[in-house]
Amino acid sequence: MSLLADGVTILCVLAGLVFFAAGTVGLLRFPDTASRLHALTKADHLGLGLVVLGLLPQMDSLAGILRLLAFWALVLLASAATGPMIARLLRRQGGIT
Amino acid sequence: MTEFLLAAALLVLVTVLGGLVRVLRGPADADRIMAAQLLGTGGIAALLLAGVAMAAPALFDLALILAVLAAFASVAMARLAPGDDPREPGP
Amino acid sequence: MTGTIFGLVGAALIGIGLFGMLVRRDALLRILSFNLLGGGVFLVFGAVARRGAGAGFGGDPVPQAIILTGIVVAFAATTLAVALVLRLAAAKDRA
Amino acid sequence: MIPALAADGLLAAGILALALGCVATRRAFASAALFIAYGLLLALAWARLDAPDVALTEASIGAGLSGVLLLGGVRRLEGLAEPSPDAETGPLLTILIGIGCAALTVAIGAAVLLLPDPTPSLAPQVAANLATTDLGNPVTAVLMSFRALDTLLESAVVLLAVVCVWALTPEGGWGGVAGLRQPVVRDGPLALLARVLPPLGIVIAIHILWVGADAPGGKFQAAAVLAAMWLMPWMAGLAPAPRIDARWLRLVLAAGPALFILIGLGGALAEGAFLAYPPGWAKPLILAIEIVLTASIAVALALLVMGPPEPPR
Repeated sequence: MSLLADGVTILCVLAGLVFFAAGTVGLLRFPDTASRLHALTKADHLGLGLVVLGLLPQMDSLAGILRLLAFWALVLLASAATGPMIARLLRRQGGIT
Repeated sequence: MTEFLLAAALLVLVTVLGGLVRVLRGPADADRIMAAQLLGTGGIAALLLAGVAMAAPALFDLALILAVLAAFASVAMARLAPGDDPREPGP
Repeated sequence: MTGTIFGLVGAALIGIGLFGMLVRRDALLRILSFNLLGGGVFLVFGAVARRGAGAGFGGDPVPQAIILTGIVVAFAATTLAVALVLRLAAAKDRA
Repeated sequence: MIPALAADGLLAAGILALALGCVATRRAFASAALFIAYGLLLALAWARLDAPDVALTEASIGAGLSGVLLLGGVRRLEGLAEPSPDAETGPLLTILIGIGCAALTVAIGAAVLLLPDPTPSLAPQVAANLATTDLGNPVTAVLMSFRALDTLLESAVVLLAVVCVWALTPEGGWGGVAGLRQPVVRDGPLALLARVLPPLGIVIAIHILWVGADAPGGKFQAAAVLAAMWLMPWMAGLAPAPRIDARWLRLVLAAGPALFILIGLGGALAEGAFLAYPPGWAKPLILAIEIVLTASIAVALALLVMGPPEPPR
């Protein structure tokens, strides 16, 4: 059981790391700001989501699980709200034509 | 397991710190806001990983504050950036 | 080791903050530099606190509490400075 | 050992790069954005220094509120006529100042390296006396019991700052609504977040305040989160700022320091020393002060970010 839980943790956290790395690479390498915004939102949602998912089996109480999920919800909410705001800012500043 | 989680926390830190280049160079204000946001998310992920690895609930609380304040700061950055008019409907 | 590293970072921040305060002419950037300087002072003090770890604590709690107080007071001073700058600019604007 | 060292080195490099960027960037908005990112990393550095209470304070006040204050200042300055900028510092002077600052850094760095290890510490005394306060968090014990006078004066300083900021009200604005009037945003992402985030944030603030007795956390951090949760709908125009001559506002602002002083005077009568807590009463009294002081400081912090009232145009 513990072995299975640890396996899930390792897999999910590794996948999360890949998304964080992808987000950074996208942020650094994509040519224009709009596509960088695209890359960033993926890293935010999926990177942290997978890390949270991976940590769930390590929790020994329901409260801990709910708390972890709350983090994800919070970041998801913030990222979902700021994404359009950044896009609008970009358009007004002339980044997207 | 502890070592794996700590190493993962370190790796998250490495990747999001790479994004610092974007905060420093821009060029657009939006780039800086995004990179700061990624730094916040990465910081939260690193704190969660380290918090579970070291069984330190204090790190969870720090991550919680970081999540709320990062959301607040990102919104403020997008709202207060020059040229933004909040009355205009979103895209 | 951690204490030494961040103590040195604090020393560097003091230098960077002072440089910004003296060289930049934009009033808001000077206030910001003052905050960098303050952060450096707190970090040096934090390094002292870390060296004072003992009795089961990760650091000496007395300097930590004083740093915490200092951050709040620095924020209060910053708000006053920003308000002064804005008032000054508004006065010039009207003149 | 090696990963810890690598994490410290990375954080140190990131903090220094962002600080240099803050000072070197041409545009004020970019500097303020860098400052927020810098505060984020500094909070992680405090966590590495085993100072979680300071980390929470830095994240909430240092990065969050200060950053937003500076952003707001930048934004408001843009709306005003450009004050004739002073000439930029000349290259020779810049180099001289740079050399001076570098020398200062080297001197302080040397002092850090020459610190005795371990330094003289009050940690044993705190540990020995922690039981008398019934608190589990040594930093809260220092703030509320061993050095309570400092904390009382600090809450007075915050109140004084509010008074000073209000004193900068332009002619004809006195008694008006604090800060600039924010345009109302009824829908869109800003309005959504301004409605959904505050309830969550208030729960988190209460949690941080409550655990503060025994774990890292406490009134300043909780107050900063509460202030941010008020500023959020304020920025969206959904929660108008209060009039600064409102009686309830002044009552809330003064309640925390006033209760602190009253309990301190009570200690002087009962125990013969100002701010001494009667045995067995330390924890309930400290909690009472913390709760009321949280409300006062939260309102004060929010008002400080909003700024003085503007006269009607």
